[in-house]
Amino acid sequence: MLPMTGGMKGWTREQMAMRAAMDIPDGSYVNLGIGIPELVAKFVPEGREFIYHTENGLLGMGPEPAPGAEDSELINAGKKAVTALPGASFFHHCDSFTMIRGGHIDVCVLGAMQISQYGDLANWSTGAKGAIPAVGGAMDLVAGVKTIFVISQHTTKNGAAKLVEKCSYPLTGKQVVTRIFTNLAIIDVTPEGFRVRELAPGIGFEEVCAKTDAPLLPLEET
Amino acid sequence: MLPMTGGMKGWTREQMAMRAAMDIPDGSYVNLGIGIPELVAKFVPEGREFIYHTENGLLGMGPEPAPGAEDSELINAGKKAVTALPGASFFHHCDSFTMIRGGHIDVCVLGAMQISQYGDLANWSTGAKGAIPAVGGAMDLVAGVKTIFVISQHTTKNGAAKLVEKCSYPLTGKQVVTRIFTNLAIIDVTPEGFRVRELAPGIGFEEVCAKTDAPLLPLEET
Amino acid sequence: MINKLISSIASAVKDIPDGATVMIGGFGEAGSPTALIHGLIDQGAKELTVINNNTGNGEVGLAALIASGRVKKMICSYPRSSHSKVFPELYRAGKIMLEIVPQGTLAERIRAGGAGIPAFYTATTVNTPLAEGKEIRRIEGRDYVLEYGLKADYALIKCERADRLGNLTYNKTARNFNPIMCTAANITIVQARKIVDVGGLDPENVITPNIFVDRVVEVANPVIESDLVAEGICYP
Amino acid sequence: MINKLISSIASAVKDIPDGATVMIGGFGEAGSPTALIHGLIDQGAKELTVINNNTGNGEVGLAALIASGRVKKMICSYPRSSHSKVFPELYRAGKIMLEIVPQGTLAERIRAGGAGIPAFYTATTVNTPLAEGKEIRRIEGRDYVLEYGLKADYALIKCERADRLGNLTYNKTARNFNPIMCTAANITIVQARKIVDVGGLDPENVITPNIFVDRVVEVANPVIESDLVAEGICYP
Repeated sequence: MLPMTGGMKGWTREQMAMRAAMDIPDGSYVNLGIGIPELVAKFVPEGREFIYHTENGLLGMGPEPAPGAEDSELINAGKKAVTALPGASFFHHCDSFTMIRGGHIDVCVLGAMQISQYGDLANWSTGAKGAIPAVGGAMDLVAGVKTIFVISQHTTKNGAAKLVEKCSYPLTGKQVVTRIFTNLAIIDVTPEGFRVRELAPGIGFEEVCAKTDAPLLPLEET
Repeated sequence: MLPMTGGMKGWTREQMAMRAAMDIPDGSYVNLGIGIPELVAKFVPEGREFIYHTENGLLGMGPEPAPGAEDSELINAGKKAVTALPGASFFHHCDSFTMIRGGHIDVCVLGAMQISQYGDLANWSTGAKGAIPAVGGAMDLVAGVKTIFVISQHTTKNGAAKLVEKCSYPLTGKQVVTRIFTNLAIIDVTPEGFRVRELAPGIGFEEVCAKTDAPLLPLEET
Repeated sequence: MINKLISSIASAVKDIPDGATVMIGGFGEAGSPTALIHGLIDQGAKELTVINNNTGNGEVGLAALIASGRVKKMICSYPRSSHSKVFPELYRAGKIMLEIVPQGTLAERIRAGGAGIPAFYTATTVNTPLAEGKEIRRIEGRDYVLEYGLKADYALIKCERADRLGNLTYNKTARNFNPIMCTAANITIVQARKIVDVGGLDPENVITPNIFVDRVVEVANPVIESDLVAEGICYP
Repeated sequence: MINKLISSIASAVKDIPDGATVMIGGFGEAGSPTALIHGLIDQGAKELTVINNNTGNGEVGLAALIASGRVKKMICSYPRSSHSKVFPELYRAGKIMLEIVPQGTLAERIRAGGAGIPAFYTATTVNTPLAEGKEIRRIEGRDYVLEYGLKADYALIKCERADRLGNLTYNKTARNFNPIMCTAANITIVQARKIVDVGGLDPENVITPNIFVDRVVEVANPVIESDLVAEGICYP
């Protein structure tokens, strides 16, 4: 299902996004976080239709406009120019967060700084002194959206684990993450902790374990 | 200022409404209760403009339509056919009560079953056994509107006082009424209690006292 | 392709089970989804809790549903009207329960239910019998009463125009409770006077975005309840 | 005749006093009332508390107001942006206070302020540092945090079209916080791209009914903040 290249090891950003898109049911209302999650929109599987919500007041968000067709008053939550598809609607911030907090969005795909084995998410602040906290809509999204997917590199640029027993950074939400798509594996958050659901090409279970600071359950034989 | 007829005693329903209209400042946002209060709209003083709100979702309500031009989907809170003036807007119930509860309506004119000397209002239920309580928007109006005027006959059909020391009927709101327009007098609710502001033609202070079950302060000499 | 259009009233309401909580839009007859209510009567679900501002007129629409004996409890602000005999009789006979909620609090509770707000404070009803037994809290020198969000299993909605995605617009004061009820029900079922193509509604003027809508049925010439009442019609 | 039109930016903002709490519409530059903000800078009020989702871009608009040293405190959800240097520098220097509020809670607090709801419960921030010191309440098995309504002395708003009564419409995602801020301020001041005759806005499509608006100024060709930032312009 995924395009394979000989000798490839792990997934690219695009492949992580594609793999996440495959796990979103047809007809879902979807909110995509800033960064890699935005790429999900490029990989909607054949025969499925998602409706995209952006928390700054647009349902039915379309792709970025052609160069030169940008409108500074038609943007997404990342403040990038977007388009509105036929059937779209504009609304104010309060109505927008009624959709989020009220449980009307089916799937939200977010980035992460840390995810704990219980599904706790930290993605807004390192908590470091002098850091300027900036939470945006992330806490509302994890509090209100039924299914929270995370797309993230498996480790930080410095090689530190992002999947941990307990988050050291301030939480965005507790027990909120459903599934994690990293460059190495797809991992479910289960009542028993992290469980590998799928390994990226060329990646072994031991390697994922080595790069994860929490117990990891192997693929379930089905 | 009021049209007088020789030998007239007291005010008619229309005159009570007219007198209330005279006390509403130019440019006010006004909500009119069902019954005599609805007549206020017919007596807007020359040179003033009021904007009428009806809690079922219309700002800029106009007079009743010509016979035959009624629209069952354009009604007021009393479920009577009305019109929408140029500059009107339609909105849902929650936005409508944002206007009311949020303190955006300047004046509300209501009917009353009882008003206490402290400005307590009872106008929704006799509290009698078997009575079907029906509150509608009255409690929201008295909780949220800055100035509450009451227009009412001074006594019930049976001659019982409506202006009382303490309401015996269940309250709509406590300390909410600003001014009362009856067929006999205009009476302010002051920190000292009821004070006559103006007597209707042919009506003496003693007569009003006799028909009021609470202390009544006389007209202040000015 | 996402398509929320349903071809018949009967199939739109067929899964409403006994014991369901049903929000019904409208303020009196304005915005009342009378065709859907009649469909619900035909369908037969009973032991319903119904949330509406009123209790219907004559013996059609909501009043007919109540008359059918299938409503266990009404949550409303104003259960009396000049053409409403059905509810008072059942209520006095002890055959239907009533929760009376001020109109603004009813609207706010419905919005809160749809917006993930479980509870809020309001000054409405403070110092009245309707606040009895409720938590009172003093905030910045004024007393407020705690009220809880309201949700429903189903909402029955009337709108003016809809597309197959479920975007809705309304007509004049028939808007009333309909848009907020769309947000507060698990399954929102809409009767639309006209179905338009996707793209046929200006995104600036959509009142209910499609995320809040599950099923749409076209009812091109809806009955006007007061006409039926004037003709003395009883449903069914 | 009710007429809320004001002929100049300067007279529209002239009475904003030192110490005022000012809500400023917009999400980033979209919907930012930049002309009114520049008018406020020219006017000179200081010790302001400003409520906006962000902290402005470059050194124009809200960022310029902050740079002028007249903002004592910011209430916002996201004070960082790729073109925002002004706020971080003042914040790290301890020269400006920050209250960080999640975006949805910020919106709900503003709506609550405008709707006479003094406080409400939300699941957002529960189990995070942003809930520390706040009341937590368990409702139907889930924890919620108590949040309070927000009001302001003034709101500065950008809209697309307005009439002399103060009815407003907006443009696309420039709507954002503007309509709710209109409801939550004592005095709401609007810059409109176009003034239309009374009756020129369809009553079905008015987004902000005139009751929430006090003053309207036409700004036919508003600046686009990102253009100014790209040109390296600093206001004033």
